[in-house]
Amino acid sequence: MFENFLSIMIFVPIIAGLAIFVLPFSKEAARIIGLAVSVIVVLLGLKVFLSFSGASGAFEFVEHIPINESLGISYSLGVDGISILVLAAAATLFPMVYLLFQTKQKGYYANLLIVQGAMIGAVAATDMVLFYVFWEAMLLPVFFMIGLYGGPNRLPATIKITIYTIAGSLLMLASIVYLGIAHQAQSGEWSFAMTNLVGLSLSGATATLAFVGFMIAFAIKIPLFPFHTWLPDAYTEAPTATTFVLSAVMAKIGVYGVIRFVVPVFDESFARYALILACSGVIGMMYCGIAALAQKDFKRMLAFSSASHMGIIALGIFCMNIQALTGTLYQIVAHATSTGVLFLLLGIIEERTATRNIDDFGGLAARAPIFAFFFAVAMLASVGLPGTSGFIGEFLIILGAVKFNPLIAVLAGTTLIIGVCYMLWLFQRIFFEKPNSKLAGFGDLSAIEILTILPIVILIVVMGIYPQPFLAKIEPSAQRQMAIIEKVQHVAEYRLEPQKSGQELKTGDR
Amino acid sequence: MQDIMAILPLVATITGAILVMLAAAFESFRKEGISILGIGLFAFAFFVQLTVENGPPIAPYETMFNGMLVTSTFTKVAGLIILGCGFFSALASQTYFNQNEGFVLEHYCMMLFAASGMLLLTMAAELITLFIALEIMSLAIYTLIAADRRSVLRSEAVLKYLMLGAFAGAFFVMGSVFIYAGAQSTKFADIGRVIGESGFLTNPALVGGSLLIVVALLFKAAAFPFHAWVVDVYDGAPVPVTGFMATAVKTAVFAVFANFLVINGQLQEGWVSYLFYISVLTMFVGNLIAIGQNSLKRMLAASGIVHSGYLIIALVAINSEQFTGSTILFYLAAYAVSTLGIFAALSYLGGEGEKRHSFDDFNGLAKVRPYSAACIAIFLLSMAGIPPTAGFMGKFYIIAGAFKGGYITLGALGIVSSILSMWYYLRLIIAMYFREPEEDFEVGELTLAPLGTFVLALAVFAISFIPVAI
Amino acid sequence: MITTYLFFGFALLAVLGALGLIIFKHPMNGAMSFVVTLISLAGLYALLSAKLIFAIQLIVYAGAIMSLILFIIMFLNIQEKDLPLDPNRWFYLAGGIVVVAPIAGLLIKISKSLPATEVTVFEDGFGGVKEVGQLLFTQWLLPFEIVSILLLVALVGAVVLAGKRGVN
Amino acid sequence: MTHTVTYLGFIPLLPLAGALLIGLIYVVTCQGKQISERLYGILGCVGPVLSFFMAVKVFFALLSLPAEQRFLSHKAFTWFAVGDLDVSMGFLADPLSSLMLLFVTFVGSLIHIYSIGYMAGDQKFGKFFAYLNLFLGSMLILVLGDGPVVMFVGWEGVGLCSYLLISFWSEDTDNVVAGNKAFIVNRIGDLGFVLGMAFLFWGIGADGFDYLSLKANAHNLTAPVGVLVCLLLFVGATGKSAQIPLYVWLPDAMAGPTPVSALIHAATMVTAGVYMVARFSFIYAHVPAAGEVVAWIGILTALLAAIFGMFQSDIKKILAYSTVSQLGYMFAGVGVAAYSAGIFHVFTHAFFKALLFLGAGSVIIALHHQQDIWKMGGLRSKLPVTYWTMLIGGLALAGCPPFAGFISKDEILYSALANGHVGIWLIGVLVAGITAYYTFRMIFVVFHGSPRDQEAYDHAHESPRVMLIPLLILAAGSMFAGYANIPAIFGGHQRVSHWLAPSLVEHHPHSGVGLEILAIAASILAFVIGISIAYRKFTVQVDEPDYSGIKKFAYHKFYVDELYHKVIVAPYQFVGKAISRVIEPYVTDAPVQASGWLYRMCGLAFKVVQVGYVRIYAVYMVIGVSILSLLLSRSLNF
Amino acid sequence: MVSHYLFLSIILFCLGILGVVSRRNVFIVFMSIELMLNAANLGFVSLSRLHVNMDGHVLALMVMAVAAAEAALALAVIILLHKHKGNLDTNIFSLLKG
Repeated sequence: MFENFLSIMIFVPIIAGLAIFVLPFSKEAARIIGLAVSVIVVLLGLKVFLSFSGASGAFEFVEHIPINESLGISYSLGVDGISILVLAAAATLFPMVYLLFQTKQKGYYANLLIVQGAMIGAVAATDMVLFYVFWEAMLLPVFFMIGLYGGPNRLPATIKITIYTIAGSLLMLASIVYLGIAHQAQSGEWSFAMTNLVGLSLSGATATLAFVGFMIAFAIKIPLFPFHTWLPDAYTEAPTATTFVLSAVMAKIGVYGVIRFVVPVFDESFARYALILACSGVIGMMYCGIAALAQKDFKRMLAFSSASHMGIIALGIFCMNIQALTGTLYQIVAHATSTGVLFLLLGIIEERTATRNIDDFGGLAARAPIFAFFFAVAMLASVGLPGTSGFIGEFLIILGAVKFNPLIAVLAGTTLIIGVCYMLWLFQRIFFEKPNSKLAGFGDLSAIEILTILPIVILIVVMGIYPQPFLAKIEPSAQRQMAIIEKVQHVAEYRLEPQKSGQELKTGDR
Repeated sequence: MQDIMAILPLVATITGAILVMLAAAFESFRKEGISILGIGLFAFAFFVQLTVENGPPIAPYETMFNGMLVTSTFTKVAGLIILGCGFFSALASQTYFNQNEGFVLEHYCMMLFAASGMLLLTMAAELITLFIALEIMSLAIYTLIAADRRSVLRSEAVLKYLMLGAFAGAFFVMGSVFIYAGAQSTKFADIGRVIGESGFLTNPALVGGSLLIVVALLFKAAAFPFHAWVVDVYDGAPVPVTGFMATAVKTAVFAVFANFLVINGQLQEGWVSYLFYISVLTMFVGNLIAIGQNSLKRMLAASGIVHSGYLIIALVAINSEQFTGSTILFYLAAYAVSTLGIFAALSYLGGEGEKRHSFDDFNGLAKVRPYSAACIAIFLLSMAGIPPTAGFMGKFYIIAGAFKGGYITLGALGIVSSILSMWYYLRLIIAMYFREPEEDFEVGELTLAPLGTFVLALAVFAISFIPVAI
Repeated sequence: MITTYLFFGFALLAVLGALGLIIFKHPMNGAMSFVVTLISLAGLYALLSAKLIFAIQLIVYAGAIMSLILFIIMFLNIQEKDLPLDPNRWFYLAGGIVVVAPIAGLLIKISKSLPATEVTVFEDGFGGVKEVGQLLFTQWLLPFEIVSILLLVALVGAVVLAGKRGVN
Repeated sequence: MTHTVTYLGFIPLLPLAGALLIGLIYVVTCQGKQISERLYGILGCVGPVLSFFMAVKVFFALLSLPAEQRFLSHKAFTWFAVGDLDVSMGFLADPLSSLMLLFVTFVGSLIHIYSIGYMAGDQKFGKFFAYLNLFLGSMLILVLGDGPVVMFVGWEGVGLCSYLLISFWSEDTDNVVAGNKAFIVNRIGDLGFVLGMAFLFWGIGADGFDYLSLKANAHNLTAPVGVLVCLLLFVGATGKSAQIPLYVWLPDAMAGPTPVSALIHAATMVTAGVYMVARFSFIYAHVPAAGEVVAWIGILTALLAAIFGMFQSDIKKILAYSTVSQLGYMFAGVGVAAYSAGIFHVFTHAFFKALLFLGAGSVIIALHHQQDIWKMGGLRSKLPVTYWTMLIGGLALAGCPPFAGFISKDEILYSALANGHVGIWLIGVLVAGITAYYTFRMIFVVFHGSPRDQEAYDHAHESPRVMLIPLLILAAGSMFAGYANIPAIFGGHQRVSHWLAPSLVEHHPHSGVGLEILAIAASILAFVIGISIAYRKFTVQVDEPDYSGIKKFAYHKFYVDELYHKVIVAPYQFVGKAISRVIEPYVTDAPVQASGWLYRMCGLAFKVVQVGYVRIYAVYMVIGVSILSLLLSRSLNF
Repeated sequence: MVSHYLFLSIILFCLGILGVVSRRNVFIVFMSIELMLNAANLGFVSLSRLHVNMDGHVLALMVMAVAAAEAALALAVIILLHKHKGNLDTNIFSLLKG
């Protein structure tokens, strides 16, 4: 049998997408192709996920084809604990989109397929140039999806997200090139392979600038405060499936990028600026969370909510300890599932009622109990209730944050409160209170919709109750990253002192 | 034998040009025949160029021509790009003149002459040869621009180009005077030897002479502050000619520019700091001009200025010890493919009398002509440097080259500039895809240009896989 | 000694002619004044022992090219009223001088750095038709050849641009 | 030392499974044909009752062990383990949790049974039982969970269920808002809990994050971290157990159906905070300063809530404030390191408070959801069983000897006095008097006198048996539960205290008998004074008084809710609006917008520069050459 | 002195620039450019004298040839322009701008 699962997962969707573009398929045929391909990818993704051992923390499923040998650019793929969950999310979440939404044009499905392939590529790439190629390729389908199929104010939103993210990624390109040069200067040979670049010793102003280049690119994608301003518009105006893709997977790839590239390569700069970045994460969380409460448009509220959560997720990286990092990696998927389901459900509402104004709703719980139940589970996962997937990650992140900086941790902890404030209000306005007469025809989810969403809802619960199998795959790789960072922890001199003495005391006792 | 081989493409081109010229004189040859002949000759010349053996730099007919020509892999590839540009421009012309008036039978003859001038330009190793080659190219292009004598815009464009071009030519000649004063010769080899013996900055005549020559070359390359003509001339010229100018001329000029700078490392070093600022200003001014444009041709012209800026970055970062010029050529190829592609598309989408020219005219094109719109989008993305297109790899190599040469700031500014350029490239994509069509244009029957567009769109991806060493 | 006087004489004439070119309003006057410059330049070439160039300057330049220009000026029958008013001309001229000054300054500075050589007229074949011709057809064969192409291009171009042929 | 028993896990699992089953049935059937309430009722009660029997089994299993080995545990699976952190989904039954287990399952089961009658006819009958089961299951996880993180699962679970149940009748916005408030306020506490856990982990959690490991390592905790951990955990407790400043949600929680109130106030939820402090006694015992804070907050809450309770007119709100007040006692107890006394009060309180709520529910049902005591009166004759059972509950609450409440409350007050906290003791006695006053104010107004609303009175009838039987059982509990821990002075053996000893770290004060008599006498005196004032004022026919001055202030609960709204909620909303309407577009996004605008403006400027005159273009060129020449002649030295 | 010839050459060159910059008549501009070329020719010839090297003469010859070619085309363009507007003011040819 074939071995190169990753390549297949990348290129089957892309080729299928291009084929849909070029060949005269009907809308319905395109949807079926999309569904079939995404199911294939899910199966392959599951295969990869299940046969991934992760025990060594090294790359598995490695593929390597040199492209430009003199510059060390190659087509190399691989999966390790850092990427496995993101990969799984990118691989498995897509069939829902095809099942739930059917009223779009065929180009829509083509774009979805391409964006999936590109995202899987970005996650699986272990060569920086290749990563960059997929990273940019991710954006284009989104650009077209928002611009072609988005809401009434889609144009400004499209321009903003595109210019903003491309600006960021071009800065990253400069940094990538710099890394290649640095490798050439230090070892005499060009290389853009992650495994080689990790060994670079980077210091000085230019290295810091390169670090900033990377960070800005990822900060825009994640998005970190204050680079989040494209997000509310884009998420709101984008068609639901796109918003789903953006929030559930694409933003996570930003986080993944920081962990994969910034942390090990720019260890020193990273440790030096971790506090600032952590502050940015926390401020973003609070800022967006508070802003979410004031929204009238539920998609916009969810957009802010998503941004708010991304702040916390990103914080986990900057805390520089194993718990927080693992928490982040776990939360990537947890948030993907919860926020994904929320966006999908709200998308269904939007499709049925053609309104996004929260004030137009009320009493849906009575009309659509299953709908309300699914929504509630996702909402609870989103606010981090124990027993749902959202808790594990958030808890680990806050736990790690306490070690990093108690003040940050306290502020980060307010996500527990801020999250419920707007979520409960949203739930109240849509599902509780007096039924709105305008929604008289609103029925419950159809069987297909239930069967589509149910697996994710179950996953949310399973991941909350039995996360260890996932964590076991993540941890060895995360430990490797931490081993790199720990060497340079001395530059970050703002750790909690009492804890340190406590630890010392304890070791003294032994 | 090698001598013949080395200049065989040049001979082929010139012969072809004369052939077309003669053919045009016969009444029996009409437009279609001439077009096929022109296209075929370009293709022929291209293949001749392709089959020329490449190797270390050689001076063909050294005894006879006294070392005034040099061919190398660099000139070969530059020639390939030029002839490729000519071929696709010829394809575009064929279609363009199906629905636009102003065709003269000498069109292809002039294109071939221009191409031969360019080929000479890439090979020239002596200043006055270079000047003559430059003039052959320029005069042919002037003629191409203004061939439609009924259009005042064409005449205005040629006025601007001719006047300023001749003005710059005068600077070039004056520069040659001073080089002659400093080096007692105008041959690159001698100049290089003199610089090697007595240094560059210690020889004022050489410095002053190179200043004027660089100015003239910067003018042809449309660098700030010698860029002002570009927008108007490109705007006024017929679409295929604009495409030809934007690509082939640029290729030839940058090839000769690089050749001139690598005469000796000291010469290049002496100019680096100035070229540094010029490239930065060129990029940013180009962007600022482009952002304000409503006409697609003008925008593309302004973006051409920006791309010249990038190419000057590459010139700054040249390593004159081991000059291969691969970065420059790769970028030129990438740029040429996408620019030609757009102009080829424009030449059949423009409709009668170039009715479709402003951004608004392209509104909703994707709904009317999805494949053309997709191709144009690909070209624009390549120009913007979005992977996996050739434009991306070109930019990548240029930035890498700049960084490697230690010009971190320059590379970074190049990046900033390409961020700025996203704006207007996206604008066209947005117009094509996200806006509603206002007016439907009648477009002539499908001819060769769409085919060319399609091939170029594929080339955008294919080229990106050519490995280049920095 | 006489060469010095001749030089200054021709130089003065050349500069005056050039000034006339850029100052006279009517192109006809300008052209006539330019002819003066061209002829004085020919004189200077003679002083520099460039016999062939001297001849060609007179025959080709002052003769042929200028005749052509004059012919065209008269052919177009340019009237006083057709001329641009250009009230800003003096302003541009003044500004131009300011702008050009650094260029002139640099170039003059450079030419001062060149070795100083007295100009004496060579009696031998320097600059003669034979000598220059030998050089032209041996060492400078290539430029000579491609000039022919240039002229061909110019010829065809001129025909295309100004010819009477109907547009296809 | 610990024994592994797998059935421990089933205790919380049974109600949870019930919740899942009922929930599924409900969701599937609610749109179409509904299944009978009887089936729901049976399904709903099976889980809790079975859990109760297993709790009893656990109790006896523990009893059969020597005192210092009374730890049964079951580690179901590793929940999550990262680095040093190793959290198991484990359950621990020790004396403390088994005691909690017993009364939680017992009272919980009774409330379930009672609900069958109370909720009869409700549209969302099945859903209600699903929630109730979930609630109980969460509480059991909280109690049984081995380690703070597992406890937190239940901790948040009960918070969620309280939200779901308070906003159960969700058509009414007020109910939903009350539910939201409960959840949000609880979340504030939970933040403290989470942070406390985190600090605890970094302090001593590396060798195991379950109670026994933590207890073994507790001496390694440095003082500042210890104080921090204690206070943060207590923040969690104030949220869950409605202490100052987070008590505000509990009175509003009355919006839910009455059995829910009973469940929240008696068996589950609010007792969690006390349980948690007792659970962490091994830390609190090391940091008396933190205990002092806990005690003072507790007693002040007791006082404040008692004052509020004096002026309420909603029968459930009176009971709610009484709960807050009693919880204050419990915290005073655990705060002064009398953990067993605090837990014992939790135990007795469960009985009489459940009784009172269920009794109140019975009254409310009888009067068709009338909750205002000033619309009741004279119900003694119409609802005799309810009256007598509520009277017993009231006596227990008011601290009438020898009812359960007296014994447990006295234990706390005595401990406070004995440990030297005279101030706390004094306030405690005062609160005891006030408690007696408002309890009997309620009972007298509701059951004595003549009816104030004749029509409602006429339609009132005694509740069905399924509701009355739990009342009777609870009444018995309220009367006799105190005997489990009769202090030595009355010849008792303090069985509960001894039972709990292995789980707790406490030092029993050994002060003189005189002090103990003083404490008892003061309590009795306070009770007598309180009840007599109430008797004088409210056995006669009175209508709702028009409060003024300080009374009005108290009637409006010192305007604390309004204050919170003004100081926290409104500014929060304002900030939200400000961010989304002003800061986001004009500050955060401004640089982005401005740069775009500037770019386009510069573009327009360059349109002007491209004048189209060839001469000007030549001028540009010459200027360029000129500048280059200038620079060159500067840099060339010759 | 050869440098005097060079000075003259530079002066003529600069006068040519001035002509291009300050005049709007196409003829004058064109002749100014011719003036600049002539200035360069003077330079070549005088330097040829300086170096005693006849390359300069050849160069001057070539430049003259180019100038002639340019003149042919430029005059054709001038005729073309005159046909369009009947006027040779460069400023009236400013339809392409912005």
